Amino acid sequence: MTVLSDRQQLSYIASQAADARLNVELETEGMTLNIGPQHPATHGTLRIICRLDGEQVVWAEPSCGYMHRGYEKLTEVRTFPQVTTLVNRIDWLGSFANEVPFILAAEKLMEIEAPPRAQVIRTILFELSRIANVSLFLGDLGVQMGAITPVFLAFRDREYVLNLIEGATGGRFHPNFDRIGGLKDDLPAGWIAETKQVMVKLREFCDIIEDLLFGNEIFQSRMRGIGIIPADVAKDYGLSGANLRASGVDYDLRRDQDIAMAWDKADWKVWTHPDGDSFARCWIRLQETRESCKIVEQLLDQVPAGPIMTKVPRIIKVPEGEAWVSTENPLGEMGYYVVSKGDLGPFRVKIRSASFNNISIVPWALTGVYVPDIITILASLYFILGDIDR
Amino acid sequence: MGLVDKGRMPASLTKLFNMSRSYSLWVYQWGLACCAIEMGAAFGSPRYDVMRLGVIPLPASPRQADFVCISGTVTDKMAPAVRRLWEQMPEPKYAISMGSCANCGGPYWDSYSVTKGVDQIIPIDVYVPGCPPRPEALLEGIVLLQQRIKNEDMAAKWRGDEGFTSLQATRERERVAAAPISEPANPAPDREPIVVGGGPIE
Amino acid sequence: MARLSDSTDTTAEDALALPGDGLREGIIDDLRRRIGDAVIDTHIAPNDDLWVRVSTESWRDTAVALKAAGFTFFSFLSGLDWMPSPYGKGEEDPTAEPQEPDTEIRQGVTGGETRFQVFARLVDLDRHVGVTVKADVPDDRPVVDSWSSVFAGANWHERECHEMFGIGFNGHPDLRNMYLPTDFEGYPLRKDFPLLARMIKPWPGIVDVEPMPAQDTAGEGSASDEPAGGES
Amino acid sequence: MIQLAIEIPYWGQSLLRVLGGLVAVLLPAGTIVYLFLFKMMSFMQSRLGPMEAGPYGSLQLVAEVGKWMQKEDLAPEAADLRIFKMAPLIVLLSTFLLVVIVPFGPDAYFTNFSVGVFLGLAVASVSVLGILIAGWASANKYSLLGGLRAAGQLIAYELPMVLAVLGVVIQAGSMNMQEITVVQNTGEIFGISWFGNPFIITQFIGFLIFMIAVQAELTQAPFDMPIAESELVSGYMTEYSGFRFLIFFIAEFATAGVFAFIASVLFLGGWGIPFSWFGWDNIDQVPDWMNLVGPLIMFTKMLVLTFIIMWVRFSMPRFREDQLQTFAWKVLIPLALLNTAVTAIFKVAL
Repeated sequence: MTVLSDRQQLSYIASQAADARLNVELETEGMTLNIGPQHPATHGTLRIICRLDGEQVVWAEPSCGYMHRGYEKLTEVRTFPQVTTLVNRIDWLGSFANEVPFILAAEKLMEIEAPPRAQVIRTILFELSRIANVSLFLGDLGVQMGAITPVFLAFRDREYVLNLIEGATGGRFHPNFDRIGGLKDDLPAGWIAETKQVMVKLREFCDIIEDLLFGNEIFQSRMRGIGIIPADVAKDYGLSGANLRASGVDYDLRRDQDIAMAWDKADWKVWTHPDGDSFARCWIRLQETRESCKIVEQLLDQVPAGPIMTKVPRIIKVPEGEAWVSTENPLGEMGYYVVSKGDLGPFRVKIRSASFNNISIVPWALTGVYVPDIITILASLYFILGDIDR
Repeated sequence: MGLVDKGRMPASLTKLFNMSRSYSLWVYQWGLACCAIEMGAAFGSPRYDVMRLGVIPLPASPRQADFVCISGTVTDKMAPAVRRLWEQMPEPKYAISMGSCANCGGPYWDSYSVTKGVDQIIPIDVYVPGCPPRPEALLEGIVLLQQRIKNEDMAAKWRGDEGFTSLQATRERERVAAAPISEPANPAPDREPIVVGGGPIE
Repeated sequence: MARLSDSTDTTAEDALALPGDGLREGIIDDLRRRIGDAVIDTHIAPNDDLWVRVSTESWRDTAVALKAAGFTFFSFLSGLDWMPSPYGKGEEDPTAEPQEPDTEIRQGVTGGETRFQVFARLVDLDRHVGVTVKADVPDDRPVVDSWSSVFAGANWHERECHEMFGIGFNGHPDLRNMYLPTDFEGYPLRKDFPLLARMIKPWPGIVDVEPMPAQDTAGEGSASDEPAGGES
Repeated sequence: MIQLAIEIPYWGQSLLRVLGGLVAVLLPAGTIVYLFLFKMMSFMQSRLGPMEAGPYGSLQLVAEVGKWMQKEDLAPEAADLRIFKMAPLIVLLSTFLLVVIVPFGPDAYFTNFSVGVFLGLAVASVSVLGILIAGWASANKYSLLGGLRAAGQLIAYELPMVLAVLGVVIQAGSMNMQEITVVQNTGEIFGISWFGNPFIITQFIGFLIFMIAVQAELTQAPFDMPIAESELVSGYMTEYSGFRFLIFFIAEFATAGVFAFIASVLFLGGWGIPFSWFGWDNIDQVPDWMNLVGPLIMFTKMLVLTFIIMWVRFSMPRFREDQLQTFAWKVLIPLALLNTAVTAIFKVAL
């Protein structure tokens, strides 16, 4: 893992600025390219308007809103249980992970806590949805770079994880399994043994992707040294998750805050990378998938007996107050600022989604870059449209 | 094609054209929301491989596509883009509306920025209910679309007056037209969309 | 950019030494020293969270001060509308008797005078502590200073807050609409912005609530076991 | 052409040549599209590939052609219509011109130029014009980018191809494709002569450079910047629909087949049966039945080489534009020059 020296990073940033200015003297008339709402590279309906000079991007501006469904307005007219149904469609790949922070915020307001068994199962399902999310990212990375085959590997191994989630919760990837105070019901019999086998398969998948894709020289030459984001710029824009850890910031919400989940029961490692380039971001997500497999395997042996749900009144009225809970979602830090006035439904829910901040750095990151690198940087930042537009 | 317009194509040739159109459906890679992941699972995963049905997800531009699968929420800002992409597709084109967001606005029925159903924008052939529908449901939708294409009356389609009419409907209309006046003429069934699992189509 | 080395005060170092929520007291004292009486009200949830309400004029100085104090991670910035919605709460509790909609504006944790408030959250990644900063937005002229020169990430958040609440940010490079089409009139997240679909037809999922015949009404009220608007 | 009992009038011979040309181009294109694009790609990705149309999807090609004939042929309103419609024909034309020089048997050949290789390489660059015209005429920013990239790439990779072939021509001592075939099958290396001397052994570097250059000429996976699906939607083919797109689609795979023919002639011993040459010394001693066996041998060698091309296409990610150019100018061309020099030295010294 050759470490890009500081000199290289600074020279890259300087070259970015220089390239953009270089073309002014040649006064070549630029072309405005519209990577429109329908584009194979954007995972959905993100539109990027960029002004090109030849193949180089002089100015780029994403235009969002094509998937804006008005979540924060809808949460104000729904009761608490209904909001979880709505909320797990924000980041539609790791969707169990969306419900957990909202439910924890509601539980914090009601000063109740899920029983230990529910906490461990929540953490296991959280990590399973992370594996499902990031494994598709690893496959999709290949398609962005032009290799068609890795995405089929990713979908094949993702199906095992989806079978597990469906076995436990009934829904492939919109489970709606979380309740305020615990879980909907318990794990089916034999689920734990089956999960262990699937984790072995997922580790093999990570090894295959590592030498099929990450070991490929063309892939490395396309990813290394592209889209370098230094640590303080990342913090300024509020990048979170693997994008932040790839710039060398050792910050992971699963370890750095005490929250009613069971991450502290397993020992696992937070990976960081000093380079901050596209390769680092993808490499960290690959290592995090392996860590998630490790967490799930360890937690599976420690699922305590006991009830699955605490005593919660049938009609839930969350007492008045405000609470902020954020967890380390597959895309980054997702948090909910829930304001409640003691009614059936929340008064206001501010949804802090990870991709919104991750994509706000695109105008800074894309200046002075070649057209193919737009796709590389976007692929490595890894966003989901529902997360950006809410 | 002249022959097709005047509707005098021999039945066997129509059957051959319909069969070839139904077995080589090209669809271009375009997903909107969570249903796009289930569509991706249907198009791009070995378990629900859609290429074995003859649907080839290779092209990336609407110009080379035969049918489009609207998978996900169509918001008001996205509606003109959907309409434009529909018009860019060459003529014998079909559309599958996948997921309850595309069918009728789904869980966002009361949102201020979601179009309640994509059929307000483009004509839809098959509706696949579900949020998100399983990849098998999408495969069933595709099989129903293929059945529909096999029984389609190309002449009516090329004349472009009534949208989709099946061969049986045309023969029924011709039989009625040829029959003596005494028989009451029943109008050709207009376009009634198929809902997946909604019973066999003729 | 180089970290602003706050060489002036020494208490920041010993603030770290305080156990538990001493850390948050230390932060508040450090903030009071930097921006003086601009800090109007603070609220500490021990070992959990920290709210600070500052005056509207010193909204931008708070950002500069907190960034100097080590809160370099910009989490989010958004608005709050404290007026209860004139169209009801969407889901009334079927068991409670219907009250008349109260129109009294009651602010949240750290109080406030005006209907609108703008709030943001900053996190110090080294000490693993976050602070939520709030400021009132005057009702007559809803404009606040922009944070985009302090935190580059605030640019998009302020554009979204502008189009959703109508709060202006002076000093912001381009306050165009973030999500809504340019010709969208009205500010959706304001409580008096109606959801038309709900006006026309009530939510199809409302189950008409009548007690189960066998159920003794003495128990927990006459609610059917499936509460109206429960998990659908 | 084949000297049958009856004397074929001149127009008969040219008719046979035209039919032969069509078969030599469209048959490989059809088998490649079905066998490799549909079936092999699917089996590589552990799925089945088209199974509905006919047993095991064998009639998929019939369905494809049948459907593409019914498609509406759109042309963007701002496009330069005449050139827009002409572009795919130019690309297909260059494929037909290329197949003219390939010998399929001692007498089964279209033309027997004494400078066949030279003509082949000259004609190979005509397809660049077709692609550039397609990119420029379809008034679409993505196709413009695709067309320009294609122009830069194809020119950059023609040089290594020519130099790689130079090594073969020096060793064979002639540019006539028939003689190259005969020299490969009659020669021997260090005394072992039972399997002849196919140039893939002595010219292995040349073979590698040629195959890489062919991969780039076909704008395929590691070098598919012009049709980069994930960036330029589908490059210069974005605006094409209906039958015109089918011509582009066929031309793409037909060129792959024809380049595989040329590579098998230059490096794998052409129509000679791999391990048995029955001791013929020159072209006249070869019996007539070889005119029937030759095309079959050529077809199998073409399938082997196309398998390699497609295998690389379906599994490699894509170069970036400038990496592609530096790879051609700074790596392939010096290597090819070195290879030519070494071959010349061996030729003179031995």
